[in-house]
Amino acid sequence: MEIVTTICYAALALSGLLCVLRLVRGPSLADRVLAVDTLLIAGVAGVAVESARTGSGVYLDVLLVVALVAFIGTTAVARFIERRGAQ
Amino acid sequence: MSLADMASAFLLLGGSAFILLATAGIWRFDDVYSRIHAATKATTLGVLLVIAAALLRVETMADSLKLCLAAILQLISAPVTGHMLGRAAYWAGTELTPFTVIDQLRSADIEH
Amino acid sequence: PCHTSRSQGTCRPASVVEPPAVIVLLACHLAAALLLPWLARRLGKGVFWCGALAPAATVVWGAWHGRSILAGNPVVEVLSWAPEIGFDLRVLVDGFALVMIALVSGIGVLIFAYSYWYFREGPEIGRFAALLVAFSGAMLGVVVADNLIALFLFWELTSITSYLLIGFEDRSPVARAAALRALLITTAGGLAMLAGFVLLGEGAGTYTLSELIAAAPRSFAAELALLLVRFGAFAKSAQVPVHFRLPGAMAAPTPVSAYLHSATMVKAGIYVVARLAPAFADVGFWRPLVIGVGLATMLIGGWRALAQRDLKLLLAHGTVSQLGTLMVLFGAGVPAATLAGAAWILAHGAFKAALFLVTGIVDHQAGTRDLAKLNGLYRQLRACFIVAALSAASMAGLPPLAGFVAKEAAFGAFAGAPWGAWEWLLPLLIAAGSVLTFAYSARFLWGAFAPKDPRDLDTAAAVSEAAAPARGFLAPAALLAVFSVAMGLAPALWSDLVVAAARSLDARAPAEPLALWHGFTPALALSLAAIAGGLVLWRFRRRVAIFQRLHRFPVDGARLHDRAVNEFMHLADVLTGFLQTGSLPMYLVVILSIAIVGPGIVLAKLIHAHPEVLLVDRPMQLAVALLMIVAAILTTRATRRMAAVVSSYLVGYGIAFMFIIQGAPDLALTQLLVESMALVLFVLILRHLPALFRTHGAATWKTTRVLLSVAVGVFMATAAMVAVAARTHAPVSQAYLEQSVPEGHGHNVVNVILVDFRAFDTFGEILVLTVAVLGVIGLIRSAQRDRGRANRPKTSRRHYRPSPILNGAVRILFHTLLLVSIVLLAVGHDHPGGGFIGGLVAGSAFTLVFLAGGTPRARRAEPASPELYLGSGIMLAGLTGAAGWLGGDEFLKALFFSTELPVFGTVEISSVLFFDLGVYLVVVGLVTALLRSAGREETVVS
Amino acid sequence: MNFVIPAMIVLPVVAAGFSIAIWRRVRIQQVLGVAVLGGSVAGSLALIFAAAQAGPLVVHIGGWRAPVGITLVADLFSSLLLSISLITVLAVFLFAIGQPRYDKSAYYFHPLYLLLTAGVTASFLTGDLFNLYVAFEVMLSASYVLLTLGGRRDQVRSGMSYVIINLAASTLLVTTIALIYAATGSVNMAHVAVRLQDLAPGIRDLFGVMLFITFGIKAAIFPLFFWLPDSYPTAPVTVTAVFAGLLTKVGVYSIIRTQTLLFPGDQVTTAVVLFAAGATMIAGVLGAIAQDDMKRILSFHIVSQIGYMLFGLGLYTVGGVAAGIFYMIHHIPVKTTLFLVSGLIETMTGTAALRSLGGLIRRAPVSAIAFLVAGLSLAGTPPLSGFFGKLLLVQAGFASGAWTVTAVSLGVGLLTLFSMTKIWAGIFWGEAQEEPPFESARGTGPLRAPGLMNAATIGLAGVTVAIGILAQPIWRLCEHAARELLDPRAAYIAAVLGQ
Amino acid sequence: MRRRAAAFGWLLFVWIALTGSLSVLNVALGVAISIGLLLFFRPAPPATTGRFHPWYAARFLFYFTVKFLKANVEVALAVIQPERVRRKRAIIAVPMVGATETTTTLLADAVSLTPGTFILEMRRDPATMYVHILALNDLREARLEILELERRILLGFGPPGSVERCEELMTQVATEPQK
Amino acid sequence: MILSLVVVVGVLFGAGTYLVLHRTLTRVALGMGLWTYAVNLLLIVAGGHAGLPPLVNGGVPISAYADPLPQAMILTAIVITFAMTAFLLALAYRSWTHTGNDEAEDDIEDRRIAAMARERPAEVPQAEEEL
Ligand code: NA
Ligand code: NA
Repeated sequence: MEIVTTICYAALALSGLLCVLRLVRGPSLADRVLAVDTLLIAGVAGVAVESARTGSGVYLDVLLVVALVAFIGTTAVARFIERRGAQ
Repeated sequence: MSLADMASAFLLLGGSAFILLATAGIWRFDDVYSRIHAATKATTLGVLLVIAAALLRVETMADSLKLCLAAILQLISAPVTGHMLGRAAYWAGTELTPFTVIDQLRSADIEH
Repeated sequence: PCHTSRSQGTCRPASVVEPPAVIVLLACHLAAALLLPWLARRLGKGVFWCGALAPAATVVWGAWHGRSILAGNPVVEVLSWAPEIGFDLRVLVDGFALVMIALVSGIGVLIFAYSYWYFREGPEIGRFAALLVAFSGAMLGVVVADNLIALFLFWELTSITSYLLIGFEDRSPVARAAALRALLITTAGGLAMLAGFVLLGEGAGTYTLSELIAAAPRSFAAELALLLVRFGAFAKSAQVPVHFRLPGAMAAPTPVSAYLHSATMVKAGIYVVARLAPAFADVGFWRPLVIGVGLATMLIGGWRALAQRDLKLLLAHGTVSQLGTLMVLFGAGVPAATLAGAAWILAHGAFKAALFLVTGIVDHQAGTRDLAKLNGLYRQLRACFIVAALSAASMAGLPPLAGFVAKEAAFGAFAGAPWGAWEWLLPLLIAAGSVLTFAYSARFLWGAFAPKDPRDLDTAAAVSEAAAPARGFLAPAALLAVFSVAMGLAPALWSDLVVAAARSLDARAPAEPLALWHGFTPALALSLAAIAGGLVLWRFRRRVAIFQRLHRFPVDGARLHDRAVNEFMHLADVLTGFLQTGSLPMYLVVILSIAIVGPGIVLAKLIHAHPEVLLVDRPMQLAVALLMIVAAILTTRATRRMAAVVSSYLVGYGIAFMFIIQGAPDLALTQLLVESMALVLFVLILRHLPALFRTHGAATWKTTRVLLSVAVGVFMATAAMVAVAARTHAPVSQAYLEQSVPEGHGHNVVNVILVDFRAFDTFGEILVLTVAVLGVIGLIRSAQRDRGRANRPKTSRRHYRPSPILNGAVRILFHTLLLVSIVLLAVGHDHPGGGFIGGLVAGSAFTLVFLAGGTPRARRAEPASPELYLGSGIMLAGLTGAAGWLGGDEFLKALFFSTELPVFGTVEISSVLFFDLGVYLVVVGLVTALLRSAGREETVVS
Repeated sequence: MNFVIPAMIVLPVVAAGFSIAIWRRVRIQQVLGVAVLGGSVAGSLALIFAAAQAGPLVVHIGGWRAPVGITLVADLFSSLLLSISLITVLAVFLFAIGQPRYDKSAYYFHPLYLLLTAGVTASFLTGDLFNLYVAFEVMLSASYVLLTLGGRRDQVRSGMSYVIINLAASTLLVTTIALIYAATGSVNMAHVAVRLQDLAPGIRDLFGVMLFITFGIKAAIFPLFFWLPDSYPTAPVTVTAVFAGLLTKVGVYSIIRTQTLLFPGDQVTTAVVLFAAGATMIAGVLGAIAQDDMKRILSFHIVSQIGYMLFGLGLYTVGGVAAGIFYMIHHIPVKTTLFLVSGLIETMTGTAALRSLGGLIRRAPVSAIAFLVAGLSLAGTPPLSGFFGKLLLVQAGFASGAWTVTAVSLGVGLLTLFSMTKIWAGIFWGEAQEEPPFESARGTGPLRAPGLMNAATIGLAGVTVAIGILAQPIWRLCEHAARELLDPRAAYIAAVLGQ
Repeated sequence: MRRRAAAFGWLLFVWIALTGSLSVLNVALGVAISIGLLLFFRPAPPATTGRFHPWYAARFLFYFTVKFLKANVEVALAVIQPERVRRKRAIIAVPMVGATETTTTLLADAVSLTPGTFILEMRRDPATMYVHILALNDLREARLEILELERRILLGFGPPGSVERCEELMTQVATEPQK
Repeated sequence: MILSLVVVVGVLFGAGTYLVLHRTLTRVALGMGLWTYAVNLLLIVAGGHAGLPPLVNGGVPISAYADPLPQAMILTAIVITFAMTAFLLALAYRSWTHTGNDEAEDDIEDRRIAAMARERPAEVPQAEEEL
């Protein structure tokens, strides 16, 4: 199990790296937000992996909240983009 | 290692792989709309798989429910996120890739 | 050792008079000062008579106790004020004080009487009378105080009241400037004096003047102190080089000039020197300084008087000269000179006040006091002329008047002083001063009353007619002139007083009575020589005036003073302009530089302390750390507002994940939720602001910024390492982990800390939240309020189109999220969650509704007003805390109830839940308020 | 006292909560506010008597004994400052109630004011470093909001500087607390004081200097004061008045508290403090002389007088510290009175610019008297409170041989007087140099302000007279307080940790 | 009302599951809180509700799951070989029934989660959605595919008559001349 | 002591400082945010090594848990900073309604005095008569 989760973490870290690259590159605000959103989803996955690893439910609230927060954040910025134009 | 654990491990690997794939799409696709495709589908699947893996491992009812809620939330939010972002980008004038063959929204908007 | 009569008083503290009459008299002055402005509304000019009551009472008191005091039994009174600071209202009235009281209160009464005639009715009479009586009281205090601090108190009060009196005619810039000059100079001197007093007092261990004089301490500190005290005295008594302040003070109404600037206040410095000289004249360079300054003042004042056209200025310069003489006489510390000084000070008070009063009458009746315009008024103003002639003669030192008697005493005072040539040089120099005095006395009399040669006359504006003044108007001056005559003709009248005064200052003073005729002595010769010299000078008066006009002294003190003040103000401008740039980034650069340079110096010495260093203790830390670093740098490099926000948002998520890794689920939850609320808020605000950051500032500025940032970063990281390495004890949080379950009834230690162990922090924190929200609402409301008025900038107003998809999603999630938030609140004590997190989740639900449907939809979703949430949240938290008192325990003591209910079974409830509920309500109020105010213009078009 | 000490924080808070909930009902808020503040004043006076008799009073919040829980400590030092602060707060509140124009933007004024008071009270009473940070934040956040409540352009501009600089200072504060926790594992001040003794002296110095600078920003010492004169004058006058009296003094309080309790007798900081004291006095007074607006002049004087308070600490003798405390007690009501006078003048004429005013001695004698008393007290004229403050400092300074700073303090006194005369001559004497902006400033008839405003101002001016008259008993208390401060092991630490 | 009852049931379930206690007190509390929430907070005006057919709903769920997995494989392939989708991006207008909010949301979710499509915009009068397509092979087929998805949703969740309208639309699209 | 955390603390402080030293309130608010992250991380560092979440159950030794006190303090700091950020943003908005931007302008009165300092003081006029 440890090996599996380590591989998972590595994959998620790589995902994170790709997201960061997109964040740096842009070019539009929508791209950046998409990158952050995806990064957060990767985070959700990471927390889920941790829960699967330990079988503990301590971080499940976090899992729920990260997903919620990603949703709110992205929607909010989407509204901003819609109002203010491409950046 | 129990069967549940085996399944769990399998789901974990699959889920992570999909997420990696999705982010690769975000990096590789050529316009924001295409990237949204990658972000709203592959990641959702990936997360669902990982959550399923966790479901196999957690013990209490509350924990399972929390995982389910998270899955539902993800299922509901991912498409909405994609829609909201895509729509915003579109109305904000974010360029479509030149390989876009048809844009019926533009023509409808002009008619309007 | 109580060998002086003065210190006899202090050696018998039991002889305190009951009731403390002098202190009561002082209080009467104060009371009068407070009452007169109100009385003036009814009585008009009559208040001057009321004002006169206070000094009159003092005179009566003095007359009553005079015999006893003169017999060597001073009156001592003490009103304890702050003895541990060395400050008591300690009063000692001895012979010299009695002389001063005669001047202060005696002339004071006359001045009030004179003022009644001098002023026209007007709304400001009350203020003037009040100030005058306040001054009178302050001056009385100066001369009776036997405590250094009390003396300083009254001293400063005379400065302040004189400032207000000189500037009484406040519309005149000249008066204002003169008032300021007088104040600055006397206060500067006063502060020097205070420093001196403190040094003396601390050195001698007593602030009682008489004890100090008796002890006469000798030390470097004492010498320094005496120097400082003399500065104060010189400044007050208009000695060189600040003699210019006295003529300037003539801008005041004439009663003020007569009272403050001839009879009383300017003698305060003389008074202090007179008190100290007998004990300290041998110390250091006391005599050279005091005598040198006094002589210079005497000669310069007298010389300048000869060139004045304004009668008041003439008298003022004359006063300067006389003050110089007094300084010499009292400051020499020679017993006979002290006696002569006591005589001179009384004589001067009588003639100079009279002359001022006459000048005021002339001015009042003729409309000018320019001697080049007054022509032959002796006919119309005959009585005035007589009074002036007698007084001027006394001033000139003509027999048989008081001035002559005093001068005789002075000329003989230095005989036998063991100072070599000075023994005869000093009388000669004083005689030279008398030559000048004679000349300007003549000039005054001539200038005010004589018919003039056209060469001396400003023919165009000449005044040859004036109505005779009312009898009452002249009476005070006349009375003073009578004194001058009487004191000259019958020295025995005041001889006892003068002798007692001198002996109270210096027990060695001769008991020799004053006399008009001493026989043919060197003093008489000097007197005659002075008169002769004066006549010669008067003969050449035009040449003297022309000479003075052509050869002005290159330095004009007043001008120099004003320039110094201006230069100083310019310096203040320059320094302030340099320091106070008004630029926020500049301020921050300074503040942050100080904040790291200061501690940085200390830190540099500590770097050797190496803690055991690990790169990471969980591998994911590295990944998250890298993410955070990249995102942080992206934030700094962003050129667009929103891009910067999104990058920093990522840093926030990074730290949330770091919290997870570190084992802090509550923190991670809070961080995530707060971060998303902040993002929403940024979106709501930034939709108005320009997309791009404006770039400005030079490259050097950017370099500064980068360098300082690097320095701050390095400092903080280093400080962190050093501090962690310094840890010597286990943290107190061990106790939290141990007591959380048994004592705090909760498994989630962080939550137990928040709502129980350290609930008081949380209590403060919700206050901060509430306050900030009120601020947000207030600011945005204020913007809305002046939307109609101001031409506020326009932004692109693309309206939000609702999305049915988002709406649908929100409808599904909304209630569930609210329920989850309540669950988080309820289980927070044992699991991750609690009031904050619960409230934020509920807030997220409202935020979603808002994002889907704008403000109207959000309002619909959540009917109560934010203020209600916020207010009731605070109250609930506060009252739950107060419930701790109900249990007879401390504030915020958690209470647990556990009961058996029929259907429900065991019900356990803790007051901390209500506390947490208060927190929850505040957070909900926060979110709804932010959405309502910041999201206000989010209108929906469908 | 278990009740009184926390109640002085909690009651204003609960009243504020109620006021927020009924935010439109202004009259109720006013009555409630007066009642609560009056009660607090009474409570604080009771604290002085209790603390003078029994030594530092300690309340363990929630029943958790130090160092586990948060403790509130009322020793003589904090009780004295608390009393005078609350008296001032009450006077300003009455002044605010008396103001004629009721502005709708001030809906939240009363609760914010009460919360500000609660923050100040908590800052004086808390015995916990982190809780001190929280209390500061309550006080400061209320001050941010009160400063910008009107939303005027100059308020927003100055509000930005004020808020940002204070936030920077708060960040430094919490950073320092984090470092102290890292080194000692505690945040209870008494406990930290004990544990700091086990650390190397160097690291103590590090914390000492950091805390001094942090609180120095809040206290507006040289060269960290720039924000103050730019921001204070723009606020509504009641706000400026209460800021002027209180906020920086809380900074000074914290400097004195932390330096004496946590870093007793550290040479480094003492030298730094003395230097900062002198420089602060001079920089502040020079700034004041350069100004042309009453409120700005007064604001610079705040800075200058912070120097006096630090001077007392820098001497680090019982006499010096006690003199510093006395000076603080004097300064709070006096500075507030002066700002209230400027408020009266602004209320009556619409401006406080010297160029636009003149001759008010004839038109507004009450303001003139109040200004004269307070201004002279500020300049140190006997027998007003400021004189005793100055005298005590000079005595202590000479006793310690601190010649230079003592001389500076005397010279600055003269300059203070000079700048008071500038206001006096500019507003109460003479005629306006410039056409005043408002009609009311132009006439010649008497100007009237509402009675309550006048009464509050005169009442507070009376406090400076009273402090002068009661110099002896107040000095005794200050000396007692200073003795406790300089021997924390015997007093403060023993009371908190119960040894 | 039915909808409310369902919501209440769901909330009570969540409460009990999350608090993990079946005690009388806890259930009573859950009931009270759930009712309170539903009564006090109403985020949107009541919407029209459809009829729920469990059988068709289950069928839809299966259909959708398959499509969802396929979609992901396709996106995965596209990521690996972007050339596969390069020249085929499109935004197409698809007519829709949009019977209730629930069906619309479900449709949007479904469309967004299935092969290479997501909804860019949605309009009423006439109800149309604009769908971004990653790889458009045939316009008519693409439209029909989405309409088929809606039909299956309407079967499971739609009000009476909506399925028929959807089928009408499908014929209309199928017979419309290709551009 | 975890080096990676300390480095992040330093970087965040540095980046925060860089942003705070701007006139634009948006940047300043973000900089303040970075500072707070830095402080929070610093508190974590002050608390020592990572550990179990402090949800105590019997059976686990106390030393295994993460230090809860810094966590509670961080929570407070997070919330306070959020409140302040909200207020700063409102201030930015209000500034925009006045000036069209959210930049901190220089103080007018200070600039006036600095300008005055560049001029020479006015000459004192010669007194009329020798006053
Ligand atoms: Na402050
Ligand atoms: Na003026």
